[in-house]
Amino acid sequence: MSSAALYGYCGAILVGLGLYGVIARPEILRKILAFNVLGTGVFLLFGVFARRGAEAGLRADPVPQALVITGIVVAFSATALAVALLIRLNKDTGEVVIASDDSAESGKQRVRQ
Amino acid sequence: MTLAFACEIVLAGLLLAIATWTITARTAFAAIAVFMVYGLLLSIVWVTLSSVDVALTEAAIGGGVTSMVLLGAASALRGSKGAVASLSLPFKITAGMLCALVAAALATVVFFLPDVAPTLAPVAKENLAASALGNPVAAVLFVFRALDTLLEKVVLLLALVGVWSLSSDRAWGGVPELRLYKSPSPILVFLAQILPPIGIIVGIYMFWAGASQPGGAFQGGTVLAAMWLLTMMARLQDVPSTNAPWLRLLLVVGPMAFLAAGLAGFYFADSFLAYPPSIAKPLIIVVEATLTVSIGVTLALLVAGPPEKVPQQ
Amino acid sequence: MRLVLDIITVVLVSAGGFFFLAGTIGLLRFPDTLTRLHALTKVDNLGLGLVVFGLLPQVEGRLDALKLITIWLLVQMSGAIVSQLIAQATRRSGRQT
Amino acid sequence: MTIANFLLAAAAFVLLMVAIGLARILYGPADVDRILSVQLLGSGGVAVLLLLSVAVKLPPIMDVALMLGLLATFVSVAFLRDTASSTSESATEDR
Amino acid sequence: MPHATNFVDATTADGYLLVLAIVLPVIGILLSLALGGRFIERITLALLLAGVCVAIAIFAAVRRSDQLLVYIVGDWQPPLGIALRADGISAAMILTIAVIVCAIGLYARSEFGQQGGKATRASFAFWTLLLGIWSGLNAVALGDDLFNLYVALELLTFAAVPLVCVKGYEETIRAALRYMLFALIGSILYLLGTALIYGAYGTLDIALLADRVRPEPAAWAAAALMTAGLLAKTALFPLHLWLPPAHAGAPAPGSAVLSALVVKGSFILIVRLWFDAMPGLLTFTAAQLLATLGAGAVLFGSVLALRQARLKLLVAYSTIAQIGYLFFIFPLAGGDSGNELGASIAWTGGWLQLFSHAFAKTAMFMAAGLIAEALGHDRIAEFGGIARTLPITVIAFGLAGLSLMGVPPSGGFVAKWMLLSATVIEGQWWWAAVMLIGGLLAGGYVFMVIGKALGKNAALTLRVPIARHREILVLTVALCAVFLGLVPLQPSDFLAIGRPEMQMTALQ
Repeated sequence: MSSAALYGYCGAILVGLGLYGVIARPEILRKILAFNVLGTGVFLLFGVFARRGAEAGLRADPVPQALVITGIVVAFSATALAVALLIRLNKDTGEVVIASDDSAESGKQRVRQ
Repeated sequence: MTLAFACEIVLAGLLLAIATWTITARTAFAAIAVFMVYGLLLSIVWVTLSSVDVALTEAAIGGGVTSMVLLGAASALRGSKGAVASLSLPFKITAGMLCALVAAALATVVFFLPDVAPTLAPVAKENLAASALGNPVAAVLFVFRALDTLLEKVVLLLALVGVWSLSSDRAWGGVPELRLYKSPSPILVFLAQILPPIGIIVGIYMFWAGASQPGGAFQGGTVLAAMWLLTMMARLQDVPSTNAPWLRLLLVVGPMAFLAAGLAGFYFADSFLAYPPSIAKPLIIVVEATLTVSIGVTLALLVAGPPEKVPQQ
Repeated sequence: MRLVLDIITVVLVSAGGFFFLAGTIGLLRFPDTLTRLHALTKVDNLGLGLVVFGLLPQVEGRLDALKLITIWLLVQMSGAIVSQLIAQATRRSGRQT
Repeated sequence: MTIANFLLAAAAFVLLMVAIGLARILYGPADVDRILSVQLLGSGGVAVLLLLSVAVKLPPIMDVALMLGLLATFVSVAFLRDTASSTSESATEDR
Repeated sequence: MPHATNFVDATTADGYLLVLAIVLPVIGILLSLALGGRFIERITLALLLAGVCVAIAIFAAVRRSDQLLVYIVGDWQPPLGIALRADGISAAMILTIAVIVCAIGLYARSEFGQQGGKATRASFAFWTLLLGIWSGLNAVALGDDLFNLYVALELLTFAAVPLVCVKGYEETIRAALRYMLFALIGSILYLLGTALIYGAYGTLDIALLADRVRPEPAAWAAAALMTAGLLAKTALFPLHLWLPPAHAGAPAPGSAVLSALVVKGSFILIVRLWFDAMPGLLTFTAAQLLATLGAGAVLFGSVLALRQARLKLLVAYSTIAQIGYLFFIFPLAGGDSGNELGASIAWTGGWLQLFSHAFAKTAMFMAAGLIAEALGHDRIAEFGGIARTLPITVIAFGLAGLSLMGVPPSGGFVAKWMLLSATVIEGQWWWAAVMLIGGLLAGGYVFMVIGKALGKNAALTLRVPIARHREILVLTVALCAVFLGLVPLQPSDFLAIGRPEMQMTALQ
């Protein structure tokens, strides 16, 4: 097994783990955290492809590396926005999970003035 | 089996164990602490994958400011007794099986990857000279795929607009509620005095070196953001009001310079986001310098959160 | 000359590794936060320091050597300060275990 | 054994030590204990990276070590702000 | 294969227009932040005017040249660089986006207007986010690089989510957060697929991929992951849970843009993926599976819409149903349908459904907004008498409803008729049954609202008067949906630009 393959399997498992956390952890903060783990799994796969593509005197294919850098920044922005929403929700309602049946609840929504 | 590979097996095992821990940890604080360690570890992994640029970004953003944002959430949520209904076991088992399936499918893909990996490395190398940069990753980010990078700056700013939109009407334009040390001990103040100058040098070095070796605007900007946040936490500097004109100018100066350079390309280089060869390098450096500042300010403000304190008129 | 430098490296890096080992044993064996902190500080100071000085003979550029020392100083200093902060936080919150 | 291989072995050893140490610290029980793990990886990780950098003759890896050291300090300070709740409060309360 | 024969790999004459379409709103966003939101309403409206001109120019250029419009950004050829391409559907989409966003901008002036250019939190957020959505949609419609499209998709998401809760009510925060979580999983799955494709084929350019993709594990996994992620963002049944609270909770102009355009951004990507990037992979089973989910959405969404007591929720559920129709395009226009006439009819029908629904849904949410503003609530049971007090609004709602039902004269009628014809031609009658039932159910919920509105209620008083010009604006948008019904009942050559095998001339 090559080191690229090793990290490839590692990335696959990280994606599985992260996905599980996003689906099966009820607390939103933990979902966001798991989303970050999921993201790193995806990035790691990009890294594996970059490594496999080492050629022409470059130690790794630069294109996937650049994509990962962009991806990391986007993932951070997503985390910041989700966290801000969560903090606001918690401030307003004290919730740390999304109430499971809120399509009914939103019927109670006040109509704008 | 080589020594390096043994090293990588230890690293991969450690990474998986820590990731599992992040997901399963009981309290949010424990999970975030583990996540910080995860981020630091991951940057070592990126080094072993020969992606030093990514390693720098991961250490700065993944392990650094992301953890800071999550910490803010954990402390804001601390003590809220929101009902956490644990999900039913059959649901968890189904979810687990689904995720195992996804992981298995990905592992299969990895297993069946072609022996000769497709790559753009030769093309990138070939065009590197024409890009005026020495660092191939920076060349992809700021030259070959500059449109991605430009749009990503807009994504970053829109995220900030989104975060700010969550303030109350009263506090609009006010000061963000960044959590600070109430009475910073002298030793912390000392740290906050001595570290930022070093950090600023490192940040400038990162962006400057980024043209020819690993580094760049993202990594440099993040260091600047971290140092700024540090001085604010230690109360050496006030958290700025979000309606301060200088602040808003710093936010957009980088993307504006980038966009202006891109549009100028229409006339001077026959294409949007193409740089005239004679001044390509200085132009990119100027754009990157402004971007470093803008990224730093944006990241710090994203960490600081929506305005909370009513502005004084 | 090369051989002498290499031997210096091996000795110093090995010593550094030993301190990391000692630090880890300390972390595993010590009962409470403050003593664990103490163990960690040892690692910071001696382990990393020895590794850095062990690496110096191997670095080619003078600039890289300077960078190596700078990194060590930085980690050393901020490590010491953060350790202080941890100790303060531990004492204040009284959550020593 | 070449010196490069020796340095790689040393990197693996330090990594292993850090890994074992992490296990102890991450168990807590207090949150402060967990910040020790960031510290440990801050210094141990820097050592590993420096060893790697010299072993594979790739000086830019030192920059990663620098970044790691800097950011580890930063997140430690942020974490300590949030662990000992008596020492911190929001900016809006007393300014 | 779509791109293979008609594919030009160099910047075409009017290619710069594609860059302008993406960059114009970005200028607005930067100005908005620089000025702290001051004058952003005027800036946005000015940019929208320019944007409509650019969109018309793109439409005209594509029509005139009968060719793809291509722009190679920075002159770096794919696969290393990024290309923007506009085929017939992109051009039509760009124009639809510009017109609808423009209408929404005009409509939103009364709610988010700035007296003397003064910025408030809500006005700053609304106009900036609207610009973000516009830019994201244009980038999605024109992008031809899978990762560039990922960034575009995120641009869209980051603008759309805060728009849901721009009013700051706690229910809308919850809705926005749920939307965010779905969207996050959706985009990361899409990115994962992108990674696999790069790993297997070494390019992300859709036109290049069309020739390289082979049926093998990497392509299957990538297609499955990307589709799953995009379905979550499109809110296709059963991943629709986030949509009703988000679309019903947003302020009316926000609801309109979200329902009419934003969910379609990710739908376009699904089409690009299966028809353009990996055309060989759209097997009979895959196409039937997608359409089955679509059928589920049509039935489920319509039935739930019928059961809603509030107008905005009703309209939101109807969006779920109408999105379902779009997925009939996969079995009818793609794969091995074996019938080129049927395929090209279904292709035109599917896209007409998308455009006519966009106009109809904009009109509906605008009308719902006016009614809610006038009455102070949107409980359908208490609508008695509004047909008399707000006749134009109710007529606009009814006209838009025609399109949803698929009754002439309306774009929805032409779209659904063509889809129905395709089912007959291709012998896939089972989808026809779903479409007919869906039409009947849509008739049910539209008439439920109109019926109540026509009821008598002498005591009805409006809380606030509604300006006549706003009612006329809504009517105009609804009429756009009607006018789409005037297109000839045959496959459109314009929508097939870039896909020669779908052009009528090729069939004759």
